Amino acid sequence: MSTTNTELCSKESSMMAPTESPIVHLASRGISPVILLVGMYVFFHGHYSPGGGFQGGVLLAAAILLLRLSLGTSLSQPVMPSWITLRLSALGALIFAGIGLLSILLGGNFLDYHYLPMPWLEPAYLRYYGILLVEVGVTITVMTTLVAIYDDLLGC
Amino acid sequence: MQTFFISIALVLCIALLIPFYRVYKGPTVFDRLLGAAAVGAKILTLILLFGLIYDRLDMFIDISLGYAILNFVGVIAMAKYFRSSARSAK
Amino acid sequence: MSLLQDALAIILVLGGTFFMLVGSIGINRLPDFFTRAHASGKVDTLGILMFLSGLAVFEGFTLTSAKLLLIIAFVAFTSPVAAHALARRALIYGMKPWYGKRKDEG
Amino acid sequence: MCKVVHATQPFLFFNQVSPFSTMNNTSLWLRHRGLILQILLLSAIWLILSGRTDAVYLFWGVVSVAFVIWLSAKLHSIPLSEKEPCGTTRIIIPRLIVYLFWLVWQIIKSGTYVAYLILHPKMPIDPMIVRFTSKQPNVLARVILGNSITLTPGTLTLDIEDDLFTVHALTQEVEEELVSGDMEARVARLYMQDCTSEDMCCDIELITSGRGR
Repeated sequence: MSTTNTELCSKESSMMAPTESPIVHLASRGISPVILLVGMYVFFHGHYSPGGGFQGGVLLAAAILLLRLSLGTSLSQPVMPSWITLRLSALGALIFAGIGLLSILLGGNFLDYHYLPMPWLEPAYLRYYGILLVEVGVTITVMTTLVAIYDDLLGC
Repeated sequence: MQTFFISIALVLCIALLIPFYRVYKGPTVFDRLLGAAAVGAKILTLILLFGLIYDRLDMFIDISLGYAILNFVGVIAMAKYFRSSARSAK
Repeated sequence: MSLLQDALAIILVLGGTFFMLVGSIGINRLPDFFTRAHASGKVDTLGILMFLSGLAVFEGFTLTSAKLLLIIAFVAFTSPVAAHALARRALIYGMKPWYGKRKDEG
Repeated sequence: MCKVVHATQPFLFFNQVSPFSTMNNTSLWLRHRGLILQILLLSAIWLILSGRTDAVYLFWGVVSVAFVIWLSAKLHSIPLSEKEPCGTTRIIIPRLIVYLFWLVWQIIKSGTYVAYLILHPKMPIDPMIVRFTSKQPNVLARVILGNSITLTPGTLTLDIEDDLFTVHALTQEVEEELVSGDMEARVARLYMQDCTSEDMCCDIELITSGRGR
């Protein structure tokens, strides 16, 4: 997969500088774990501060896009390969829709968390974990779709 | 203290409007980008100041942290993909 | 104690605002792109750092000021990188620096 | 900033019983110093960001740090540059802390200096481009030097190609201070034991007119 990616990234190599600067390269390597952690924080603290699934997903995607921008698409493949992005976004949408449809099957409305099959939890916690699962799906979808759009624009 | 912060916010708004002249006038693309980056850096402080005025600094800090991150990634992306018309400039 | 804290915070915030204003003036006043990059990369950075540390001093020893220190570290690390990325791009695409009036005539 | 350090120390075999138990600890510390520092730094950032000490949020913190470590561990297989593989980038930490304090002082000095230049009615600037070769031990030292040049008064790193630095300087005094090699020796001392500031900076070339390039 990596060979086809390096062959196909024609648009990027035509627009890029001949050699990328080591300052941007190393700085993005050092900064991107911090951005990933901030994204995870925004995702997990959606109840108490501005944030949630979409914003966390955008920050996670920003970290990966920073690596894509500074290392180039072919070098940053190990972090998130191009072939996995669309499949992961489909998986995220499946998680979101699956939870909604599961609560319909168990007798409630769409995304009615009280009907989820987790009887060992109290209703308040059931709601919390139901929202958390839905947010996981939203986050995965947003993150991988943004990376997939970037890859697609470059023609990789 | 409140009036002090509001007056500081007014001064910052003036400091934020000055680079817009460079964004409008700038002879090359990079001058415009530089003006835009300077505006972004000042908006970061203005967000925190508004948090202090509204007494919700703990909430506004998260917003400004995300803003700083997206500002940095945006500048790197613009620096990678914009071409300049430097030959025509002075 | 509180008076000293407030005074320090006011001095830092005023200094930060002054440097940001000077950075804005410099972006308009300096003659070419590379010198303007100096104004945006150094004076603005110093202004933001002073401003944020002033806010941290004003907050006192709390979690919010720790978060402000995190933003300070982030800005101090990323702003030279951003200035370098823009300036390198401009140099690669063949922008000619301004060398002063005297040398152009001679 | 934070990277896994590939140790160059001789490997201690575990089936040999070491007479000094502390020695085994030091070797573990040396071998995984980068990873341990990264985990500690990320945990501290999480605690600062979150500020909650409930069991649930601490658990989410562990999950997040583990996820970030797992994702950024894949970065270490990417080479640092084309010519050098992931080499030894063992920095001396106490010197790094002293260097950071010196850098804060330099930021303050550079901001006031450029602000003075801007506000001066005649604007006494005399811009030039300096190209010089600096013998730094590895890529990370070059990057630290480039960032420090950007933060010190009146200089801006334009490009780094291997050992060749291209720097934009605002005035003549700033250029002389840069070329004296003081800062290069400071950065190199983060890695090496001793070096003098004279032999750090060579092949200096000044471009002060439009016909140079």
